[in-house]
Amino acid sequence: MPATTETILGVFAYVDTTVRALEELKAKGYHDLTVYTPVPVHEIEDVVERDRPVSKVRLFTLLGGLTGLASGWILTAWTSMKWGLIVGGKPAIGFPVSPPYVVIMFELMILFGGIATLIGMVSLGRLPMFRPSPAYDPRFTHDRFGVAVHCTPDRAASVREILRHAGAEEIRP
Amino acid sequence: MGAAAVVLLAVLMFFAVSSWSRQPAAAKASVQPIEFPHNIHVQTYKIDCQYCHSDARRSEYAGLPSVERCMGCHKVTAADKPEIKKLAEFAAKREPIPWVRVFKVPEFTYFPHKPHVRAEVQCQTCHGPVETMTTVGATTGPSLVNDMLNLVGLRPAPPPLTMGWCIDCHRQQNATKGTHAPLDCVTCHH
Amino acid sequence: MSEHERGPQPIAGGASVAEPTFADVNRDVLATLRTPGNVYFAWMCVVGLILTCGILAWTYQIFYGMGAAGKRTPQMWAMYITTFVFWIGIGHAGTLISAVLYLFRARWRTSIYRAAEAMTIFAVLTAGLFPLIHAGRMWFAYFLLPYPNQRYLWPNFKSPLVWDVFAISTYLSISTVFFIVGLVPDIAALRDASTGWRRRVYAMLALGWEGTDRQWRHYRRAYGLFAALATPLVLSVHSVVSWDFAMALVPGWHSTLFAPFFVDGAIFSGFAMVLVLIIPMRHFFGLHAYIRDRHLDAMAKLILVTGLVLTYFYICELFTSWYSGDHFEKASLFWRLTGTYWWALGTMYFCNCIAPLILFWKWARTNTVVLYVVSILVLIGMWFERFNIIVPSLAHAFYPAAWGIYVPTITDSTIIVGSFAWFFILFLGFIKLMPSLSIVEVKETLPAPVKDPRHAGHH
Amino acid sequence: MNRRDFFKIVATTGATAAAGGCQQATEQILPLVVPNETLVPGVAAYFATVCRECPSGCGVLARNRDGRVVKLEGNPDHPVNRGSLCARGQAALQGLYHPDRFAGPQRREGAALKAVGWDDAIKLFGDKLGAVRGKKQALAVVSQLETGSLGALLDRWTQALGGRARVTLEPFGYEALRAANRLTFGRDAVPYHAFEDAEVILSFGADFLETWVAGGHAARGFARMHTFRDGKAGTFIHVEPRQSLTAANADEWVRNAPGTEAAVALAVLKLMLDGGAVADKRFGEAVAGVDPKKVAEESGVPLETLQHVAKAFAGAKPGLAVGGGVAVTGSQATQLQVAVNLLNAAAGNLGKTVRFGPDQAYGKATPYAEVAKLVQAMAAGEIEVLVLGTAVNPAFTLPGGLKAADAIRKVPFVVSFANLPDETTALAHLVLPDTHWLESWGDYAPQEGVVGLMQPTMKPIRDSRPMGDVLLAVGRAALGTEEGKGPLPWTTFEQYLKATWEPVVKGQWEAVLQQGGAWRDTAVAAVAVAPKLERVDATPAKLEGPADGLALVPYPSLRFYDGRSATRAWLQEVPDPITQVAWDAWVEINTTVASRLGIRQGDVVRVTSPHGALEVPAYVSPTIHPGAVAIPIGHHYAPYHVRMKYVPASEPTNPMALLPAGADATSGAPAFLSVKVTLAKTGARRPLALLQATHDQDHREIAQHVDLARARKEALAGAKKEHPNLSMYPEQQYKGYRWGMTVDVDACIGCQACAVACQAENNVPVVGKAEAAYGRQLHWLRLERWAEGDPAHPHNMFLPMFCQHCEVAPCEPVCPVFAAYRTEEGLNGQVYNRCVGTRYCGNNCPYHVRRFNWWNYEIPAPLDVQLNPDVTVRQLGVMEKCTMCIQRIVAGKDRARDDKRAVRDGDILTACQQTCPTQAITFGNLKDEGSTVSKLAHSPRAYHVLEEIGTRPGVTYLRKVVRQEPGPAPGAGKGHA
Repeated sequence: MPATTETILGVFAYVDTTVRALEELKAKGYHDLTVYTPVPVHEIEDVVERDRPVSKVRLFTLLGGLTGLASGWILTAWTSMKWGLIVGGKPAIGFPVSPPYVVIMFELMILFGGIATLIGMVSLGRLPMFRPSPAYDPRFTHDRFGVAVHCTPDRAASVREILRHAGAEEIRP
Repeated sequence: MGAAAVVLLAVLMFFAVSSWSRQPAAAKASVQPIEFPHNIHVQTYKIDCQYCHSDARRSEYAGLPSVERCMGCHKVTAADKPEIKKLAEFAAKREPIPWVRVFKVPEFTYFPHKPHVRAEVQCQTCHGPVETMTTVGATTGPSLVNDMLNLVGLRPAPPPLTMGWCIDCHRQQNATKGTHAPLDCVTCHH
Repeated sequence: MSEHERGPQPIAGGASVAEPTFADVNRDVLATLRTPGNVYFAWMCVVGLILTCGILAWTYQIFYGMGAAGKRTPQMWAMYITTFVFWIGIGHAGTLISAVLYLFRARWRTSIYRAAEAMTIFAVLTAGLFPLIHAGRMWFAYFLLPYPNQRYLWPNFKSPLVWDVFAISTYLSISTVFFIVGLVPDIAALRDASTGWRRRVYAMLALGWEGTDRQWRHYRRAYGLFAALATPLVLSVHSVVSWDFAMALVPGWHSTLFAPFFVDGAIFSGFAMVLVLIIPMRHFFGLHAYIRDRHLDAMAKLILVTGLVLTYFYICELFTSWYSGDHFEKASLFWRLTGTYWWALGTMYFCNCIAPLILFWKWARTNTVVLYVVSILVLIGMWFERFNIIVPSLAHAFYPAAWGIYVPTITDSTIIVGSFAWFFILFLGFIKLMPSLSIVEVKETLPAPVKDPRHAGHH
Repeated sequence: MNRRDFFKIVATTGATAAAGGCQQATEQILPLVVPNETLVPGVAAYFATVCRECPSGCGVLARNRDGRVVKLEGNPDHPVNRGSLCARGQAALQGLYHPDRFAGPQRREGAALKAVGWDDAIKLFGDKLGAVRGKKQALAVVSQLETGSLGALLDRWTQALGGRARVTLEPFGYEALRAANRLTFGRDAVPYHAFEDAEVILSFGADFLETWVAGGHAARGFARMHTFRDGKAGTFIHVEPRQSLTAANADEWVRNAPGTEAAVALAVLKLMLDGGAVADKRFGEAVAGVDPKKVAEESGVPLETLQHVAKAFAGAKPGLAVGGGVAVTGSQATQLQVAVNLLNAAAGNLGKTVRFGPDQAYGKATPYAEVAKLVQAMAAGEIEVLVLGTAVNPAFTLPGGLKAADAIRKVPFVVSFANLPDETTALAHLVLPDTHWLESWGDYAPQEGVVGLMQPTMKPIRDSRPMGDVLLAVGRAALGTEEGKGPLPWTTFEQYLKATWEPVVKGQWEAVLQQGGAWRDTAVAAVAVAPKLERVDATPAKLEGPADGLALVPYPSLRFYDGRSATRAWLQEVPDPITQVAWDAWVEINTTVASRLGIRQGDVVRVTSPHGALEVPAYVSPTIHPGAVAIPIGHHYAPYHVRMKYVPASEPTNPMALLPAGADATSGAPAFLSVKVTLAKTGARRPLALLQATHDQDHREIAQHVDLARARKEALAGAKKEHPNLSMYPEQQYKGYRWGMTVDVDACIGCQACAVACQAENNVPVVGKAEAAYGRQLHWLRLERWAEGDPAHPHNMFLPMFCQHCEVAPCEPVCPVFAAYRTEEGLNGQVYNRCVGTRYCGNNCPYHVRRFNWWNYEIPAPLDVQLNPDVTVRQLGVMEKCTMCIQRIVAGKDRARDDKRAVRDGDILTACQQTCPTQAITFGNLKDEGSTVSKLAHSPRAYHVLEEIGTRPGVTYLRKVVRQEPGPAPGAGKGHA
């Protein structure tokens, strides 16, 4: 990628025009795109997500869950050994685990898993963002779709052409 | 999540504070009716603790010397000193000296001196180096402060007379000396 | 606000209206956040007043002791735990709708799940108060939390009450996360639609959401995972709560039936509460375009089904305790049916088994008045179900010498009424500060503006 | 040592003990001015003295901690009670520390009593005495039964001042008994009844397990004779119209029509003669006119019953017949006692189970006739100065018909030595509070050959002085003599006492003081019936009042005696064992009568006799004879009970108010059974505080029984097989001791002593009527009566229920903070300061023995001084329960360690076990095979309450041994709540 890039934004009112724009851009070898949508739309996703790996969030979840499970086991077992008090005529701790402690382990698994997922989503999604990206337009949370193309200045013209042809309401800059 | 955390923290703090207000307060080193220098009695005159605190070996309380016992020596010894004059007054009026309590375990804790003396525990182990003190001061009893200090890994200043501290000693004694220092809750809490 | 003035105006009375467009969604949802009118503030005042009474009553109880509440030997537990379980039950619908129905791809959930989730969180916050209200020395309630202390003392993880602590705090946290994650894109929309301080606040909460493809990608994956986690959780929480009883020895409590029994009851009462909240909301905010009769119909069906399942459980309960041949169980059962509290049992059977049957008829399922009445009855019935489990069983347990009758006092009644006030004040606050309808998910269910008329000629 | 010091120590320690876990102010420690050898702060010292709560004169040991008495225990050396102590004795402490105690001398000014200095008071008293000295018979002295030095001094004093002969006022004089002994044996005495040696006891209304002849020894004797031991057990037959506690303990309770006891007794004798069991013809003359059939009709006792009773009694070697409880003392009282004497004589029990020689103190009480005379004299205005000793309350305890209160009002100057306000001090002009007996020197001879010595067990907590000292001072002032001269030379009563004891102790003062008195065996005097016997009149007692009325059966309360103990809150809150009613009086009405009159339990009923009326709530009972209603004697409240909101202010409800002045013609005994009353609903309701929901076990076998034959067979077979506990979990291992307890249901007579002892030992607060009625009483130990068979004629079993210290305890695992847990020594620990108050354990305890502190219970000063410093005073919001006196266990182990040995059997006694008159409770180490407790725990009669739940309790009960199986039990779920 050359040192200087500029971002050209096309604002669309309809899905089909957006999809058409994306198809053409990809065909012409423009892959550095950012698509803004008020809601996830299947047609658009199909085009964008094509040849992209699945989100890594699930790894976070898995690890979080396992951590929770382990810490639940350790907490219950370790604290029962502190005094080894007998209640209800049953030993302080059973092997591999006293049945009642399973509940604690389960709850902690869910808790840690959930929190880990949140962290995963936030970090992978580059959130929080403190200043809006240059191409952003408030209408994208409303009812408009946006396609931002990052390209070298010399190819800007052709990008504009593609967007216009696809049926963009507005093209900036 | 954040909301939950905040709520949880707020609730926790509320209990913590309200519970702390229910904790037995510890007596500060306060002004005694008579300025009694332990260091002189112990170091200069080599008087054994149990000579004055003679109940320690046979009772729950260590006990304080009777005015008569004080006067036993002080009829002559340092009889001219102002503090001793105070003592003499009490003796004359046949009134007890209203000493201010310094060491105090909470009401729900039963601490007998006798078995500890029997087990040859040094007074200083719990009361600190009294022999070096002029006025004895202590902070005792479990308190939120101690708990919090512990939370961040700091122990409260010894000897705190807190439960954990008692337990440490009992466990360590049993481990090393093979004694039978009780660890049953109800031994002290009944 | 959007300038788009097209699209039909919502018509009151729930008559069917044309599908709104994306723009309508924004407009109508944002409309719910307009500065409220006097009616709203009047409601706030009433609820606030009741809440104050509740707080005063609790203060009195803390100061003078549990004796202020009507508890006694043998009813060491009574209305507080009853209401605690009730609220936990209410707290089940939200996550169920947003998680389970999400996994089942039940699209009708979208327009109600936001309100339901809010309800869940507030219900759990309300329920969470009761263990404290109930504890004899609530200022020491933090003993139940596992925190390191110089005494080396830890909670007893064998005790169902400690399980509760973990289950409920986990449930609260996960539900809150779920709720907030769902809110982010909507808040972004609010941010872009509002100005001034509101904009600044929303901007902060929106975490700079822009709806880029990358954000959506991880967002949707994460959302699915949350749902996957929340589903077992939602089922576990009420099971754990039911074990407070099932783990005990008391005749009438000691039953393996309790976990599924409680979970079903929870969903039952949860949906009833959702209806109780949704129906007025749709009326006052004119959201008939989004909360359509088919939504009510779907929920009514769920209430009907869970109600029938509950009836089945009631029969099981009676049968097992009779068939067990255990003298204590049988005596307890017989007394619950014939003893002092027979009327409570009757109320429960009517409200939970008979009343919902009307929902077999379609007209009833779409008639808001009928639905509302049935929902209220269900809530009453479910409160009494918990009452019947706790109080009469204890009244007639193992030891005849200690049999006795519990009588409520002003104090505990006031506190319980106050808890409802607390719940409603939270909910009323919410609907004016946050979109009580999910902008994004509603849009998802709408047909996206697919065709561009101008380009029609090209194909 | 110096009084003031002790008082200060008392103050401080008391205060801190009561503070519970709450915020502490900086406190002071007050050392002694002069070291005291007998008292080490923090170590308990025991002082022997004599209990003066009733004329029994049991020996007690007062446990003194830091200068204050915190607990009373029976003196094991004392021949009367041998270590046991009844509920009233245990509650004596509440008299000592009573909040209403007079702070000092009081003088009447107008309506109210105003404080006055001792000197002025004594001067005033002296002047008045001086004024009446000349006049004959103008001075009267009334005291309780004082058989020791104080009595002698009083007589001497009265004589010196020219007063009337002293009157010892004991409301229950048992004069019919004395009169009968005069008639049959020519001996005016109350003999010693050796219950322990009898094979069969036949009682005609003698409530000897409650108050009869105030026999401190009776319960123990009865237990010795009646409790199943190595295959043997005596039989007890009781004849009474009402199911009293004694009747409830009888193997056969014969319900007769009120007033027909004499007839029944004579009929039994007649049948014995007819049966040829008795050869001596003289008895024939005595019962010549008796026709058993007629008696059977009159009394409603079937002839067959009379016959087999006669048979059983004749067969006994030896038997014992006793009769004439207060409740059946009417116009035929003397005939009854004569009949009883004849029965004993005929069965050859004289000298065996009926022993003259060791005569009981009651024989020395002033006859009722004398008392009546004095009252008349007062009414006539002949008495100018009336001196009333402590614990005498004529305005309350004398029959209403006598109008004693009005008579006292006529006396110009009334001096009372009572230290508590009562109905009589309300009429006194001068109150000179006597020291409580726990603060006093003195002595008391409960029977011939036994003299208990009393010593001050602590310094007086109020500005009171010993009656003796005051009388000596006043006497001298009045006589104008000075110390060392004249008839009253002694400075103090203590001096006088020591002087009189010198010849007895011969220098061994300390030893005698420690032993608690001096006793020797008294030879049994031979007695014989007169050669010629009068024919005994068998007509039933004459009852005054409407023909359709119901016979009033007023009976002395087990808890309050004649009313002198009613001011003790402990006794008010511990329920009457039969009715389980706490905090109120009641009128017991038969079910049929009640339904006829439309009276429900708790309805306030107006009971009207020819001599007065009272309003009391109704207690509907299936057991009492339809022709009778019963009201317990002596119920009234102390002012502070009302002040503390324990009870609403209510009218006194003492049935004495309904009785006539008249007496039994032959003996002159006050006629208690002498009126018929009418009942009328007032419309008001005053629900009773019933502490037991139902007496019906609902087939749950909480209290179990086994019939004698089977018990014998099993006893011969030896210890029962222990089937191993099936469990997924390893058995708990006990490194050191394993504490356990056994309770013999066969021995327990339901006297409530254990319940009160527990309350005293463990700082159990009193909650008051409303709270107790609502199931919020805090008793760690409750005594239950379980009834089986025909409700009108049930088999009763008494069962003390307290924490069972389960090995698989339901309360433990549910506690979120380990406040309830299993100790290393097999106890079920409860850590108050850890408790959060979730009350889960309380729900999950199948026995419902866990108590919750619903409020912060205020203990009015100076009652807080009594609090046991070794036991935490629980704060609001915590659970509590029986700890098996853990503080005593700790102390016991400490003592054992001092002499470097393990704890031996009997080293540790729990409070309940220590006080039990029948030794029904045994505590010890279950791991030690030799210990009594483990032997009992393996006895064939052993069982666990609610065993099928699988809690595996550490407390084992022993089945009651019944003579025959009870009939069908009433249906399930009946009669509760």
